[in-house]
Amino acid sequence: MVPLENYLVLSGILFSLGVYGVLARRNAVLVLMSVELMLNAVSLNFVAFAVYLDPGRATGIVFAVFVIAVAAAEVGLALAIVIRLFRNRSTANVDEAATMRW
Amino acid sequence: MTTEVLWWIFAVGVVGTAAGVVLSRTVVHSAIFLILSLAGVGAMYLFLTVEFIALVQFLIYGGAVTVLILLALMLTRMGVAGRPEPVTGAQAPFGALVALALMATLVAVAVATAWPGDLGGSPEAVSIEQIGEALFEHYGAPFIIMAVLLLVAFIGAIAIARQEDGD
Amino acid sequence: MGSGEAQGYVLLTALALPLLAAGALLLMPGSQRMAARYLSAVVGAILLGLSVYVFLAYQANGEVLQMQLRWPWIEHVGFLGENGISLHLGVDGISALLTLLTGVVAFAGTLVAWKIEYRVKDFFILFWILIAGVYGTFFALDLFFFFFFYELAVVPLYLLIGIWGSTRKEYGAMKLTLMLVGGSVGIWIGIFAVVHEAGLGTFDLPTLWEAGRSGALSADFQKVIFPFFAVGCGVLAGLWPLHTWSPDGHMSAPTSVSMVHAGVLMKLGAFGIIRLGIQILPEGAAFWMPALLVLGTIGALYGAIAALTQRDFKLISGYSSVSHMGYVLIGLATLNEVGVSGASLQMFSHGVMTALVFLLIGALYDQAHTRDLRDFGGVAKVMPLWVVAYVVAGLANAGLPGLSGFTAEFHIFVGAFRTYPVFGGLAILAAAIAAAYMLRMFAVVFFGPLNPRWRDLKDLSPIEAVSAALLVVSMLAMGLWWSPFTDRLANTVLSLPGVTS
Amino acid sequence: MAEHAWMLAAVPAFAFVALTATGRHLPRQGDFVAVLTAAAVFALFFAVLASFLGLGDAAWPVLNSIEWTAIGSFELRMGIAVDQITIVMLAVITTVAFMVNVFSVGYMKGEPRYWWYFAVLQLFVASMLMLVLADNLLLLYIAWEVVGLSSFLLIGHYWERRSAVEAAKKAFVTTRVGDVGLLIGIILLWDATGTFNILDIFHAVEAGAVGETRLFVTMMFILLGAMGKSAQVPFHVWLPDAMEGPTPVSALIHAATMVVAGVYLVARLLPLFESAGGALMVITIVGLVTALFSGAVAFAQTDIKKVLAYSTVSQLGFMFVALGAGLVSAGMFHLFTHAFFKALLFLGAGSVIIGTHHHQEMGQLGGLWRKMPVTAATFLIGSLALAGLFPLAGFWSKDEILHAVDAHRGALVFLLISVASIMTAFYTMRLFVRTFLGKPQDEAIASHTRETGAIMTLPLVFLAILSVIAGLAVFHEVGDALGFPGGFGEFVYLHHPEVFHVDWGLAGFSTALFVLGAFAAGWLYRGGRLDRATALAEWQPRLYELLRRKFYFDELYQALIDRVVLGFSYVVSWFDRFAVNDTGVDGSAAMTGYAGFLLKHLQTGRVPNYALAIAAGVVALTLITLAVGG
Amino acid sequence: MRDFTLFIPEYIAVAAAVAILAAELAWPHIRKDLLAYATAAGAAAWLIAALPYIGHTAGDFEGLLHTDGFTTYFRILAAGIVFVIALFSAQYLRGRTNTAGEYYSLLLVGGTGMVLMAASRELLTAYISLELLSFSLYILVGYLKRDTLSNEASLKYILLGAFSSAMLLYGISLLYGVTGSTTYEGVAQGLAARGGDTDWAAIAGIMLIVAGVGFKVSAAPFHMWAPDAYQGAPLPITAFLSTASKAAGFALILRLFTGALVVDAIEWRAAIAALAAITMTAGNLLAIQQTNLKRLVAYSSIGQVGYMLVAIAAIGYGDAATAENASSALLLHIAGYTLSTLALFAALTAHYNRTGDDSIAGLRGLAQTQPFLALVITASLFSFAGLPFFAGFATKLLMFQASTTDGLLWLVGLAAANSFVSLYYYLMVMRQMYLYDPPEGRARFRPTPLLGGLAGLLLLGVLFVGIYPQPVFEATDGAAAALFEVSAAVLIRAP
Repeated sequence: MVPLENYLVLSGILFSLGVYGVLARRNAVLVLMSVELMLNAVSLNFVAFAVYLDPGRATGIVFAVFVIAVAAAEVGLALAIVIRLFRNRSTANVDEAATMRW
Repeated sequence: MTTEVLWWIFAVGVVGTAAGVVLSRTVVHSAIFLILSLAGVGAMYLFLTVEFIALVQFLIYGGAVTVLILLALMLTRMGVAGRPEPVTGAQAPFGALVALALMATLVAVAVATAWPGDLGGSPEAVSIEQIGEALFEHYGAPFIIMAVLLLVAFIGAIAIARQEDGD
Repeated sequence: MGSGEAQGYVLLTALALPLLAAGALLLMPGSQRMAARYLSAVVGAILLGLSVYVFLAYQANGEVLQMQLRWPWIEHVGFLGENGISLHLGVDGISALLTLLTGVVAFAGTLVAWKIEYRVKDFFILFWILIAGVYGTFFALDLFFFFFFYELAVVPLYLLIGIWGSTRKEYGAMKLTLMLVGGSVGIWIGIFAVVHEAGLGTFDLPTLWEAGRSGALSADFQKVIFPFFAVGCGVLAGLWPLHTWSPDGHMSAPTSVSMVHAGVLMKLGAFGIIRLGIQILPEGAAFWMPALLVLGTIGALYGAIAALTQRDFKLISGYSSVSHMGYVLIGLATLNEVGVSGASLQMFSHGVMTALVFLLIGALYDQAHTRDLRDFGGVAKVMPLWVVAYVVAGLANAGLPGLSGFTAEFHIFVGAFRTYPVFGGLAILAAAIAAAYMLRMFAVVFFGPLNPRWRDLKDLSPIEAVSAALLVVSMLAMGLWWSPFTDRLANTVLSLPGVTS
Repeated sequence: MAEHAWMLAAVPAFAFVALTATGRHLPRQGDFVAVLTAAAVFALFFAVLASFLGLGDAAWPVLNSIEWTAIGSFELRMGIAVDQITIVMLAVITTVAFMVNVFSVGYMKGEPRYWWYFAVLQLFVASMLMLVLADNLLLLYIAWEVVGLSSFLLIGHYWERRSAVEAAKKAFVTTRVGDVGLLIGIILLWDATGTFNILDIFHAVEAGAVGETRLFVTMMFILLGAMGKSAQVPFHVWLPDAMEGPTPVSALIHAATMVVAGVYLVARLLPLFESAGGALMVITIVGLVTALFSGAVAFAQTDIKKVLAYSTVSQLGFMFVALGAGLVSAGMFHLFTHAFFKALLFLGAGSVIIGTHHHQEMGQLGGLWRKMPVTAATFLIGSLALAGLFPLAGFWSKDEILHAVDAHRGALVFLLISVASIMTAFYTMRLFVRTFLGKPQDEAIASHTRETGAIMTLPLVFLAILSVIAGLAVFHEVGDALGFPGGFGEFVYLHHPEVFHVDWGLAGFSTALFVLGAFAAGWLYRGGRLDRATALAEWQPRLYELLRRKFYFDELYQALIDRVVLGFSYVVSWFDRFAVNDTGVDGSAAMTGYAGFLLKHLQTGRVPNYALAIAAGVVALTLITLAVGG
Repeated sequence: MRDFTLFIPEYIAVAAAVAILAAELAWPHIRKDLLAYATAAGAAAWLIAALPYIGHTAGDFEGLLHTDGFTTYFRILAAGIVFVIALFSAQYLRGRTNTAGEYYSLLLVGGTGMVLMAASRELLTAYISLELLSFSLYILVGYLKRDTLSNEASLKYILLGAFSSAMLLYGISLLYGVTGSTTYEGVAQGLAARGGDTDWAAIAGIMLIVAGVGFKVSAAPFHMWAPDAYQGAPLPITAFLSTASKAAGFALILRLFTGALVVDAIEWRAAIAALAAITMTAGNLLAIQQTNLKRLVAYSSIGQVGYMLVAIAAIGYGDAATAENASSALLLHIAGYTLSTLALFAALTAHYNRTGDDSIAGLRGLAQTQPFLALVITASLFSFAGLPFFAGFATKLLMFQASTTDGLLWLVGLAAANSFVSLYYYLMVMRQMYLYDPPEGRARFRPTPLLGGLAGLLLLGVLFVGIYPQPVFEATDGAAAALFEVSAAVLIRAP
């Protein structure tokens, strides 16, 4: 069967891709998408651990549920902010929203 | 046997689509890729025999989140005309470097660690009952807090996004 | 000890009074200038009285620490045990002497500050906070409060110089404050290390001294930590090459601040080296003293030589302060009874002498608005009192017998010869140079034909005359009759660990 | 009384305080206070002398001291010791001080700061007396410095004159350099013997507490002090300039008393010098060089007071030579006599200056004989005494010196000292001839030159008498008659008293020396004419210039101070500004600020950069921790 | 066991929050400052409700949440902070926003989140509480909707916040994998029991967690959001950020590190020490360069975080006693720091309401136009710099002293040196206020009685803690003790 490591490696790669997205993308929405990837990797981790390491106590799964929920809420909030910014500046590029620095 | 093959196919799919999310040139494509990769992760949950999470994944992500994102794309007039501006910033290479380093670390961690209690065998099914039990009994407190949190997010989203005189 | 307890409250009063004065002024409307002045004058007078009392009441042949008073402050919490931090006051011979110095200089400074017209109230608030800090440092027998008051004495200088100063005041103020506080960082680190190493959960100084003596602090540890204290305090004591705040700071500081600063504050540094360095870390002190001696000697010569060609009164005094504090360090470094007593005497002597000098410079500058020697000449014609006072101060500076300078320097020389003859010789040479630069200034400024530009300079005002007289008297007192001073020092000095006879 | 000799110093000290405080407001600005004080001291001296002699030599020296301070084992006593040498010094000081105080009343009339002048005079007398009374070197040093201070104040009395100020400064600083040596020497002695008390030091040294070489070094340091005060080459430069002070001051301080403090010190510590290897030889050499050098310089001086000043220096040289020969009596005796006739000469010069309304250049004087007979007469006596004419005071003391040198220092020194005394005779006579004989060089001045009043001439007469008879003190009979144990040599001695007996050969020789010098001068300046002298000068212009410019000592020192000392000071100041302050202190501050400036550019304001920082941070922390070894 | 009475104060807070929301919905044109006072009242009630818990036996909720001295301490702190901030905002918000209900209710909710962070002893609960606080802050920072700086700030904050919480979560997941538990005891036992072949996972997990919480308390290099967020946020929220959010972060860190990770101290102490060093140095060096007050405060507070991390490092390096003393002293310093910061912002808000200028140069001549505010600002800045009479002197000295352990003297030394550097830029502010005369046309003014009074009270607090910290110190001692009696069970130190 598929061993635990596979899932961990997969989530690791997924997470790193998400990180890359956050680091590389200019558009706020894209950054958010990348964050979503990272969160997915996280919940995948949790579930995998839960299932493989402590069956019965489902802690990890509950964690995953919460992570997904928080992620959703976060996206909602973040997008609201992005839209607000876009209204004021008509751009959603994070590196253009850099009037405050140094 | 077949499950393994399938798993590998899906794994590759997930990674590929995820790569698509962070690499594709137009925003809309990224969004599409995101949906796919989320779905792929959902499939992974099925492999892990926790249908509940898979369900949640499909509903919340596949549904709400992606819709939200697409909506946001529309509102911020992204990709509609596919504004011909680079979607990837100047520091991408450094990002790639760091991300690779991180990936190496995490993969190494995943592989090199002897996970305590790892039976090396197949995942054991976790019943909805157990989950419900844990969620509402033991983890009642976080659950309540979570409720407040969602309320906050809800209020906040409104407060921030609401039209006002002045804009 | 009952009377000692009662006398302890005298110390407490001397400590609290300036703070109360500052508080009262804080509440006073800024428009009430005269009120502020009179209040300060009265407080200054009372403090002078208390200081004199403390000095006289200190029993030369009693135990070393007298007038002790201990109020438990913070204890039995966190890492702090019994007497963890207590408001522990008391004086030994040295601090008694320096208390007297503070009283004299502070009173003189208050009178001189009478002339200030700009933001009078604010000035006196800061001034009294400064004074409180000085008293506190001399009285404190608890490391926490020692550092507390030490910092308290340093900080107000920034505003005092920055607001009421003259030449390049912002630069001078900033540099002075930063260098002094930078020094106290060293002290801070030292405190952490010592209290941790002693592991007694207390900041009580006598306890820590005992720990240092009894070897609870290992020799190696002492050798490592002593430089932190020595350099940290050394900055304030004008230890070469960390002295550069002194010329610039004095150049920018207003008169009474220069007086208090050069007169008293610089002594805090040397006092700190005794209190923290020698008394807590005797072995470290013994190990590092030669280095301190070399630096002190360099400072003494360097300051004197640099003063030879300065053209600004205050620069001359700034450098001569460096030179004289160099003597103090030499005296301490000898680690023998005579040298260390000499150092203490020199603290007093230099205190009153330099305070007088700055008073006089101020009196001139306020009228002439220049401090360039070459602008003057024949001033004695129009300002006889001023010149007389200055000559007295200058001769004391040059170590002329009959004035305090000689009394102090003589002991230092003797002490130095006992241990390091060569350096003693160099120190004496520096004294000769001091005579040279002082006389050069006399010749250029006071004597010769009167430069008509200064025909209508006014002599010392009565108030200035009074405070000048006060300082001159204290100089003569120590110069002509040593024993009241040396007797009070003897026991204390002999009680210092590592001080040989 | 002798054990209360400190009152001698106390009285004028009190007078000083009183005059400083009230002098300005007293009638006549309180000069009478000064005179009375001086008289009182003079009288007191005789009381002291009487009781001293009354005690008998068993009781000598008379001691009296008090506890001063004690720090642990470091104990100090202050006190007085009266012995023969002290008595001699007291005699000189009190007498001359009295005369000078009186003379000053006339001389300083109408001068600025009249009261202050007298006040400082009292301070000087007090400290000078304390100096000779001190039983320990510390007290001696203290008095020594105060003496220097009062000399400084008096030289600079006319401080409106730049030259006076400079002279005062020069005097103070130059002697101060010597004093550094003195203080070092004193402390070295203390370090070796653990006491400042002179007698204890003697005992300790006899007991061999101090090694030969160490003692030698120490004594050399002390000798520096003595040379500084007594203006021995190369410290002599300040004394001629000191003539800027009022002339009575020159008489008292720079002829009779203060300048001989060095001689006194050497005499006082002679036992130590003796036991310090070649120290005595050094003293002789110093004295000899000084005597010859300044004698020569005196040839070419034209200012009365300058000539006298150099003659003083040269006579001090004589005293050093005598002491160097190991003979306290000879040295002290010359000190004794010299005090009187040199004071006389200076006061005479003062009288001339007043009489001619402030002219002291020989070139402008001459022929004063008729105008001011008393002054001239007394001045002649003084000159002859100085030149060493039989049987005036100078003759006997110089005779003693020649005798001593002959006995202890061999032919060469004897020869040179003889040359020196010829010089003495020469310049003294030159001075007298050019000032008083011949025709006035400047009629304008001569026309309104008057003899000075009694207040000034009486002291001259008194001193003249002393200059005649003081020498006789050398005779056993005279001393005996006065209640002394005998002649000077039997009163003041180091190891064993020596009865004086005239050595006619030596007497004749020294008379010959006098005649040689005196007649050379007389011939050269006959009738106050200068042609021969000028011819002489033109015959050897270089030499003449050399003498006139005092062997360029002042120029040399000036260069030394300007170039070396001040130059070094400039270097140090520069170093302090630029290296220590601007680079070290401000530099480090600037560096800190610059670090912040660089760092702040990482804060680009761009989210991706921030995220990069976070991610990189995590990776770094992880890897580092892994590397460090979890 | 599920004892719902343990969190009555928080119920009150949330109830108040909802009530305020409702109130504004009901009466849209209600005077906004009334809402402020209502919030203050709610906070006061919350505070009062918290008092009975003092000395109350520790209560435990399913092993997830814990109400003990520690929780009580942060409860009082949180309620106090919300109270003060609400009053700051009353005048400030006028004319800057149309609605204020969300603002005030979010203050209360955020405060609640802070308390829960302090109370939670289980990773999931801790995470959710943390997000509760973060979400409120995201919104509050961006609350000035028409102010582009405010938008920008909140965007940066939320994006980076999400990013870092993803990191945190991944770390937690790894830790969960290693120990098979998410409760602190569980983690502690797991870490104590684990074999060497799980080092990598443990380290990676802990480091990711460090990054997550480090972001929360803005420790370099995770600090970069802070200056921007501080500058963009409404002034009172800047105060809230620099007090509540930091305090909460440290509450969580203390619980987590003393409760769970202390077992594995050897794995993370070096990293924390390094973090502390970098943080304090970067914060102070950067502060020197600032011209904007809010940014200056941001950087200086980053420096302060560096100092506080020293204490955390000490927990890792020292023995049990040192660990406890260090945490107690840290709590003391947090109290002092919070007081000083609030005092500073009371004065700044008063000044800003008057001048609308948040640059350093804007303070020019304040000593003459408003000496009292100048005094308060001076006091709080000097308190940051650790100068006598003010809280910072005593608390900082005691904290460093408590943190001095054999391996760590260098760090303490560095901290001392840093607080010296910090004096420089505080003096720059002083210079503006005292050395210069006010610009033309800047007349004397007096702050509103409300802000003036607050400033005065807070100043007194600063002085009290500075001069006589004994009572507060005893309280923090109790809190710290509670912290450790909980984790004492698993305090088996790693070799």
